[in-house]
Amino acid sequence: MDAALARAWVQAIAAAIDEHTDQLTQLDSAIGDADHGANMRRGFSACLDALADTPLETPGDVLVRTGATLISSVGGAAGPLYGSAFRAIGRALAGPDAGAEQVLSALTEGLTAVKRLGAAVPGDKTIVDAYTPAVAAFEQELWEGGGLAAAAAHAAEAAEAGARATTTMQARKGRASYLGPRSVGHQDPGATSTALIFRALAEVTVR
Amino acid sequence: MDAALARAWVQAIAAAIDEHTDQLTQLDSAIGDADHGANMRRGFSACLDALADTPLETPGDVLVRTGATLISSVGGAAGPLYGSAFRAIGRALAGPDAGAEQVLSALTEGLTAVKRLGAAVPGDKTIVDAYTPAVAAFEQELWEGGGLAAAAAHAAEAAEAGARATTTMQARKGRASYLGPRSVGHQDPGATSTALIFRALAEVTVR
Amino acid sequence: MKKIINDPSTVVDEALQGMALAHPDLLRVQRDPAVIARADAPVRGKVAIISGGGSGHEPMHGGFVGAGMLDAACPGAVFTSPTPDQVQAAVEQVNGGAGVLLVVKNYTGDVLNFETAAELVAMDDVEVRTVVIDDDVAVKDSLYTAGRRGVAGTVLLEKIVGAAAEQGADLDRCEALARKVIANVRSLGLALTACTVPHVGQPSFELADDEYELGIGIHGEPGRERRQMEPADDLVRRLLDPVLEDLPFAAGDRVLLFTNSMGGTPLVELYLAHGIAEKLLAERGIVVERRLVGPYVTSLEMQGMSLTLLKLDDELTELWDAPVRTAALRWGM
Amino acid sequence: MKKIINDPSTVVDEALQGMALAHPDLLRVQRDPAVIARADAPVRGKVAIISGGGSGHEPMHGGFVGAGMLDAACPGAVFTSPTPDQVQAAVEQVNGGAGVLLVVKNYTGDVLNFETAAELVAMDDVEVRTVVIDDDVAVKDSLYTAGRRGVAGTVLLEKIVGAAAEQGADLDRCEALARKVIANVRSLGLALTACTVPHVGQPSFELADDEYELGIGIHGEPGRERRQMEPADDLVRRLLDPVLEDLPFAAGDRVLLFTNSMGGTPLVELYLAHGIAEKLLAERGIVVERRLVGPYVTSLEMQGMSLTLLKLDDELTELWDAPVRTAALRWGM
Ligand SMILES: Nc1ncnc2c1ncn2[C@@H]1O[C@H](COP(=O)(O)OP(=O)(O)O)[C@@H](O)[C@H]1O
Ligand SMILES: Nc1ncnc2c1ncn2[C@@H]1O[C@H](COP(=O)(O)OP(=O)(O)O)[C@@H](O)[C@H]1O
Ligand SMILES: [Mg+2]
Ligand SMILES: [Mg+2]
Ligand SMILES: [Mg+2]
Ligand SMILES: [Mg+2]
Repeated sequence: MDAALARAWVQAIAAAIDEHTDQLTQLDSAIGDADHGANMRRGFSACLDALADTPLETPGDVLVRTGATLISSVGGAAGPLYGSAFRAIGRALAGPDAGAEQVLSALTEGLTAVKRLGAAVPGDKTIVDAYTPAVAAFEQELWEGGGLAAAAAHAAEAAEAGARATTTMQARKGRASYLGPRSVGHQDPGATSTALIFRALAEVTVR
Repeated sequence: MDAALARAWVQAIAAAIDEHTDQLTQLDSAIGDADHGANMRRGFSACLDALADTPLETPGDVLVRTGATLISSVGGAAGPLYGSAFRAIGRALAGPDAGAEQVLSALTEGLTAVKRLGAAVPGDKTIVDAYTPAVAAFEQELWEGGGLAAAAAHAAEAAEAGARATTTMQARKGRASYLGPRSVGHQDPGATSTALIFRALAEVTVR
Repeated sequence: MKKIINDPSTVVDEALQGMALAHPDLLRVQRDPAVIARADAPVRGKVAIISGGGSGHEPMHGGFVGAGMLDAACPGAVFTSPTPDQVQAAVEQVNGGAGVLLVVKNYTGDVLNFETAAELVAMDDVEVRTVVIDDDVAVKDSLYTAGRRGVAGTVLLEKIVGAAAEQGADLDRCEALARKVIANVRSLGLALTACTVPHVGQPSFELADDEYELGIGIHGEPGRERRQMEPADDLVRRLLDPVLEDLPFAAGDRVLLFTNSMGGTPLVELYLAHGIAEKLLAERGIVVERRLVGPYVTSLEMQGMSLTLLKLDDELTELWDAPVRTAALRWGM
Repeated sequence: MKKIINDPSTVVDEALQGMALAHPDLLRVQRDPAVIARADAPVRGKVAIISGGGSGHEPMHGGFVGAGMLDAACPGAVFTSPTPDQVQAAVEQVNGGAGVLLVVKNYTGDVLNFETAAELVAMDDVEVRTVVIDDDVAVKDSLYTAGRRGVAGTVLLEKIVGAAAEQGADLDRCEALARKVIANVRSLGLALTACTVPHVGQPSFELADDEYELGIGIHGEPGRERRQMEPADDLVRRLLDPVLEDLPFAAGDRVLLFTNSMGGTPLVELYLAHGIAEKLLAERGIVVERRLVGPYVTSLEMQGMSLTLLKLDDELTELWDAPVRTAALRWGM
């Protein structure tokens, strides 16, 4: 992954969020406060502006910048969580072009950042429930000899499955936890946006 | 008309208002502030209590008491208008038993009181539009030789026709006047309650 | 209808009890006939300022009872003017011997009931004057109608005249000041939703999802005109322009701008609208020197707003700034 | 959706402009990043009290900025916590050199953003402490959840700690006082109607005409339980009992009773409910020494209410009574 690919990834995320804003809003209406769509759209459109500003030389520069922009523009739970994740991913991609293994460890750093900040574990009905299987699938595909594109494709599928699987969970973190048992039966908005982020990665790596 | 008949009249009004509270409310919703039903019910139920209290010897006592109670319990435009009307009617019925002619002049005094206080003329879409034809019909029936019951029956019919005729009028007095042309097409609530009052008189005089 | 009530017929009485419990330092509440009086009434030697009207407009008028504003308020049933008995009882409670000014909003019912009360009170040798406020430009005045309505401008009148009375102004000056405010204040309101009177149980009118009513009063009555919903910039302009034209207000005028919520409109929208009004006034060279923003003259849960402009001079400005201590307006003490 | 707005994405910014224009004597508003600061900030030598949270709860927090309460408020997007940049900017504007206390309501987003800000600010050698309020008894606390929410009790905390800071209390005392309030305050709310977030355009949940939600938060989220509508006496009991049991509050306790409207509930209903709560407390021998009644912590136009009880002692009572001068709470000055 080079700076151009990292940039393409962020642009693809922004496009995907734009397309799915209403879906994220609806999901957050059901078990949260109906702002996840607007939050993510505000954040990634700010990222597009931030990336347009300056030439960024490494994928790390692009993604650290993305993370910092998310932190300063999103607010809510998603802002610091995704912001920290992208900053961690970016910090792990210092060179001009990262191989698939390095992308794996960067994504893992991102997950670690989310978990450290939010203290969620799998099953809590959060971002973590899409992010964890995505990283696992990514890793497995590399083990099985696949390249970046194949790994990203598997990660996207796993993230989507992970997001769907949150439907039957009872939330234990974030706003949905206030609903207790009433949170069951609705897909988690954050897990859903995580799946969009991995799907965007799969799309741009295949080009 | 003796004290018992006056009392029966007020009781009959109270019963009629009770039965038509919702209708008066609906009419006042359309062109006013939706309180005429509740105002009239509160007033006449207070009258029932006030009349139950003490023995009243003349029809005038009963009706002056009724008027004073309306003034102190109704509020709104209807309180002072009907209150003054009943006080004026009562003051004109000082003796123990009034004949039909005397009732006519008492009713006329009541109308004068309403007009003096409210400054409405026929066609303004108010109480006056039911009250005026009622008194005229009462008078005409007496001229034609009818007694109290017949006069009251004609007055009730004329009041009802007068109330219906307010539908096509544009209000120039009271709250409905704020609507300007939008007040056209709705029957006036005060004219409607006036019709109930005359219908109640017709009912009790026939017994 | 969903409301936090027990029974439509006891709403006002129960609310008065709650109000008395909420403000023991400010208010004394009498229940039958209903009167809200300032805790330290009667204030000897002070002109007593009394107002009243239907309930459902809270905080008006009970929330304006206290030092520097009203001596007493007479709350009628919801949207129904009070009875003369209430006004008489209020006078008895707060008359400090320097005369009484009755502040009446121009509605047939209010005027008739207060007039009747004034006659009764005068018989008791209390000097009583009545002023009738009619600031609503939605209603065209004419000899042949009930005239304009009294709406949100009433708060400004009560504050200013209340301050003067507190400072020792006599009945003549209080009355003159009230008339000066009435001559210089204009309002106009709009509704996005209707309100529901408790004993009616249904909204007082129906508005489609893309409609609003322009020129509404404060009793849930429909307005003069139903219009297609518009952006805030246009809504504010529709309120402001007729207000400006009416007095008229002109470039160089100093004004108090009062942006009032009808009850159900959130503050975030109200501040937004206020900002637009300030900018439009600035464009016209009208100088906003004082402002009031909030739900002060409401129609139950109605969503909507009104704009009120009062032309200021030094006298009015100083009285507006004077200390006031009531449940709803308080500063300087 | 009908709202007095121009565009959902500019609502907060436009409202801030209006707020700045409405209160030039009290507030100074910065737009990007958005900060509402008291007009005379920084106050040298005073601990700065800063709060913030999503918009849509007005007057909280911007309406509480001023002498004797908050030095600054950071308004996020509607129902979205502010970003660390806003908090950092607020600190820059109001830090008077005696340290900064961040008052945070317990939500994942608020906590994370304020924590991030606190780290950034500490790097600039500003002494900063954070307190997290979680007064909502609707949510059961546990190690494995996000914990209780911060709701209406926040106002009481901000008033009391703000008064101490104004009187010269140091950062330790301000923090200790905040923790004392947090330990002694409990709240519970209910909704009769949902609210509509501007950029969503639809009510955040649907309630039938005979239903209400018990245990709602302040972000339009559904509550813990949907119930059949009941008379006010029962509604108030459903709010009060869990609050009393939780601390618990017992006979002989002195309390501040805060009856809060969620925005769309008219004052007449709110006073009625307040009266019921006072009577229930009196029956239990709990002494209501102070009260606050009104729409202070709202959810846009939501109809509903919350009850908050704070156990008082002489220290808290005195600080509650101390002068305050903000857009929404004002007395003694
Ligand atoms: N502690 C946490 N760890 C990981 N993800 C979390 C946590 N808390 C919340 N989330 C995620 O954040 C999402 C909500 O984000 P958003 O709606 O933008 O913020 P907020 O909840 O503050 O309104 C949830 O759907 C959930 O996936
Ligand atoms: N000036 C007036 N003269 C005669 N009747 C009037 C006048 N003003 C109003 N009314 C009558 O009063 C009725 C309304 O009474 P009500 O609803 O009880 O009082 P309010 O208008 O104060 O709410 C109107 O329908 C009308 O018939
Ligand atoms: Mg959310
Ligand atoms: Mg009426
Ligand atoms: Mg009325
Ligand atoms: Mg949020």
